[in-house]
Amino acid sequence: MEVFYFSIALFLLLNVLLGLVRVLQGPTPADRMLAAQLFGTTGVAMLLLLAQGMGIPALRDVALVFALLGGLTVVAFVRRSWIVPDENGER
Amino acid sequence: MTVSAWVFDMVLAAGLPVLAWSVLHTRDLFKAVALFIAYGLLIAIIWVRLHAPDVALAEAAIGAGLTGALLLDTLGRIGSRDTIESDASQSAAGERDQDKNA
Amino acid sequence: MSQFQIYGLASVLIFSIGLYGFIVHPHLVRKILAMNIMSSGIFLLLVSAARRDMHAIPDPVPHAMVLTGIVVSVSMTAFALALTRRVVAATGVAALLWMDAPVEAAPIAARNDEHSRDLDRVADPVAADRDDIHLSV
Amino acid sequence: MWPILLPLIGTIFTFLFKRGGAATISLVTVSAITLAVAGLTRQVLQHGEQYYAVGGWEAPLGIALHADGLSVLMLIMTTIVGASTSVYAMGYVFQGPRAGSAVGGYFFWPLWMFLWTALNVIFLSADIFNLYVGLEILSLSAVALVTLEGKPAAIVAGMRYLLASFLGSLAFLLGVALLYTASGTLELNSLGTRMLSNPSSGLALALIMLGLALKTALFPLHFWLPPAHASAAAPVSALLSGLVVKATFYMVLRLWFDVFPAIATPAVAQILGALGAVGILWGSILALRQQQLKLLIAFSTVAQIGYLFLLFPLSNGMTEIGLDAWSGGVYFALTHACAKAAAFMATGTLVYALGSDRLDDLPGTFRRYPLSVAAFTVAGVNLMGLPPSGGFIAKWLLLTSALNSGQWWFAVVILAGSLLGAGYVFMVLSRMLLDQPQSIADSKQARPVTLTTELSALALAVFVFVLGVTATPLIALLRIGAPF
Amino acid sequence: MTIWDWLSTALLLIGAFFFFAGTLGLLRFPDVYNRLHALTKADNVGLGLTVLGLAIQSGSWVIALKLLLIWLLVLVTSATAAHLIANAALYDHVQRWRRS
Amino acid sequence: MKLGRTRLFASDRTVRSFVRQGLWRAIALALLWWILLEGDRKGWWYGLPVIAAATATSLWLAPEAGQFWHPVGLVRFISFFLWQSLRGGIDVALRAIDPRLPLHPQLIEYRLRVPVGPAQIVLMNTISLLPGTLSVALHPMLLQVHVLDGRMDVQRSLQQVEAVVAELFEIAIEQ
Repeated sequence: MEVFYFSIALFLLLNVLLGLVRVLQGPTPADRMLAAQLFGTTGVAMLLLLAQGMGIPALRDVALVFALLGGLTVVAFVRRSWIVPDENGER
Repeated sequence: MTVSAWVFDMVLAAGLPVLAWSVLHTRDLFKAVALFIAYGLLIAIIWVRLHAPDVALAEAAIGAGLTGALLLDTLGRIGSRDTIESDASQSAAGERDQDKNA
Repeated sequence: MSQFQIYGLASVLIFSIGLYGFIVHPHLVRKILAMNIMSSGIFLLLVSAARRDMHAIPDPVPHAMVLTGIVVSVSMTAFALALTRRVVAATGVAALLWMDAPVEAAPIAARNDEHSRDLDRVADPVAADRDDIHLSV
Repeated sequence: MWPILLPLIGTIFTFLFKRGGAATISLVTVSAITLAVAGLTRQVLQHGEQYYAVGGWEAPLGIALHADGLSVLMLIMTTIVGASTSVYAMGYVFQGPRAGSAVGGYFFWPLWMFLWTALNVIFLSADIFNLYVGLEILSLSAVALVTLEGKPAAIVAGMRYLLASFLGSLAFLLGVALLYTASGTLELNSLGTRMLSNPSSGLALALIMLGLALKTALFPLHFWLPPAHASAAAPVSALLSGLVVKATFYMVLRLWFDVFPAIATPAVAQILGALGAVGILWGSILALRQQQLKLLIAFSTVAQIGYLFLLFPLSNGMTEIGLDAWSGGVYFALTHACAKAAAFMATGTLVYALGSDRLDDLPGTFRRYPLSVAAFTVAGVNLMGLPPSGGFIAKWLLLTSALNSGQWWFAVVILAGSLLGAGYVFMVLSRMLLDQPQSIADSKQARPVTLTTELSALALAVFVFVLGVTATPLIALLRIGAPF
Repeated sequence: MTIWDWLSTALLLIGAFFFFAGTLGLLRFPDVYNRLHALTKADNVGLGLTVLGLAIQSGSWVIALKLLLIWLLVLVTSATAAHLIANAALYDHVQRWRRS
Repeated sequence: MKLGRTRLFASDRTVRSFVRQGLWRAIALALLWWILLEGDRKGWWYGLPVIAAATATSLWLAPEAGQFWHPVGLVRFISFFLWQSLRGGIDVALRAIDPRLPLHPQLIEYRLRVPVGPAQIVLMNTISLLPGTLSVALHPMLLQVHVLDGRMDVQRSLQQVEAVVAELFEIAIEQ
């Protein structure tokens, strides 16, 4: 079964690397952020597969952090980077 | 180590330098930061493969997450154009044009 | 190839890529990214060395070192980014361009930024006296 | 343990009370640290080298501390320079980014206490990774202190300093990683015994030396130092030139003699010595060409750092001659710390008073600010290496070991450096003592200064002469646990 | 292999297919708004199926619950993130693609 | 602080509801802790103080009693959501692998019937995961929705979703 888990994880990894093409192509900053989000979701799946494949339960906690992280990055991006608040703090 | 795990490692290890290179050599800084976040997550998966889940946890949370957020915040303030390079090339082009006119 | 060899090789590559990027790019944010990449290369070397013996339990010391290192490098990055903003506010450029050119203290960018406002407010003769540094090195 | 813990506690409290009482808290901390260092000194004098595992955790995961004569001497140096700088800073007017509200002054105290923590961590560490952590804290707080001044020049200089020291830290860390991979230990002593001469250790030596040389501003890696030291606030410049550079030099010394003797060949030592020699000449010549007072002193620091590195070729062979060179180098660091800090403090007072740090604006200062001029003069005597200053003893030890070991060219460099040093010191002094009509010092434009600043600088400068007298017991202390 | 193993294998395979479809959509769809559809929906289903397949194999209720919790977390964050990105894109006047 | 206390403990009834809130939250957090530690028994030693602290923090930050979801509504919502999001995934996956790329995107406006508040937020997020719809901007009573295929009857399915969400929050909406 481990071989199978690793194969699926490998497939997902290739998927992510493919998705990075979108970061390179853009064209808008939003498109680039999408890929980061893709990395979040797919990373969670990969980590869960590895947790079972490698027999390390702690990896599920890492997956949990990944899950939180995708959202956090997008929020940071939208609020702070893309649309910069002007003097009044309004968008 | 099974073959699929070995291939997984190879793909990770090959993808990382490529990603590092593109972080440092893409034109747009914003693109570089987005790639850098992806880079951090890839590193976190490598820590997992090297049986260091504690390091992976720290890397994902503060290495990729916090650093990424800080970088995005900074770019929001100072703009994401790599101004120095583009300004230099623009002024060089301008000079060339002037030469032509003269 | 064992994991140690695979990732050890990758770590050397990454460190070199980071060093090269650090040297060729003048933009400060890019330099900071390069630093992070370089340090991740070192961390990778340490953690993969801890995995040299694939069947033993990994050595915990490098893990502790890398954990500390990650915290250190994040705080360094945060500080460097904050300083970058102040450099931009003070000189209008996100790079250390004026090695020997005196800066006409005219903050071009980020007029509304609090730092540049503070610069305008400096009324003290010593502070206002721009000691432009000429380095003849 | 206490020398590290006390400044850390001081950091926290000065940060909490930065708007009131920070200076008082610092003074209390300084006294407490003085007591702790005195206690440790007594222990080392009576019982020799001390080892201590924090919280009872043994290496490798715990934090191991170690104190011998060298580290105790460094602690004493830090305490003396630190105490007088603290007194000086109480009377100094900080030019923060928000001029008038002295924000720079508020943050000076916690940052300075943090810097002190880092210094003591470095001096007491018995393991190489702790050294790395100390190094990072050191650069972080040092850069933050430089940028306190808030002027564009200070910010840009701070940024350059940050990048340089970050690069140095990375080289150092990579070296540490290589060492650990090769030997499986982080402890300095066991690293030294397990050191084998192979390419990996050689690379580690090169990387660590490169990183530390960058941080110590050894020629030609000194480019970041003059702008950073010259554009910082006066007490900060004193700390940077006096202590921070010495801490990284201490690390070079420690690692060279404790960890690397197996692979540190005479050839490498000669390279370090040659760079030091070029640094002496180059730094002195550039100091002579400066028109700005603080920049001149900063370039003088570059020159004086060169002397420190002469120790490596001169002490090679580890004989009695080598021991002289070793003690001479360390004593040079000690006296230079006091003299250079005093010089920066004295000139800082004058720069504040005149509102300018141009040499041409100095005339007449001797009449209005005699104490500061005296402090600079006394410190200058040490920089030249004239008796009876401590600098003379240090240079004498270096000079005799150069002649005794047959490396006369280093003796020539030492003498030439002294002459050039005399040149730039007199260049400043002659302007200060010039009696010129309509000088800034005599006009109403010149500001009054506090007695605290003038006296603390003078006291530290005079202390250099005390170091000249007390050389014998101090060098005896230094030899406790010496690598020879 | 038991029937559960077969089921788990099938779920993981289908889940991987959904991830692939999501990436394909990310690359092929013409504008940000459409790509957001592809990414959020397909990847969430993919993750859901993966979680289900792994939960079957985990052999413990608590672990199954934890996997479910992680999935829920991803659902909430990705829905919020998708909305935020779409909202910012609209505000920033990112052109919508129309079939001509 | 004083003001808050007087308001919180104005009457016996509020005290009782406050305590009940705290109990419910503590139970929920304990469950969460149990799941996170994967049933590890040793974790309770430091788990209990953590749970107590977390409960106190949550009561301090949000002292108002949260609304309980209607149980039948919750079951309906979950089953509806799971089924529809599976459909949504299949729909978009098929469009992504279809070589002709069958997209007919449109930006439509949908007049909301549920009131401003948590119900609208839940609705907004749910819509983003359902077949062919993505909420783009939320105005007080109007939702802008991006639709993958404008030829589908989106208005009707949106009304369906809204009905399910309304039932979850026990809100009566006119049909």
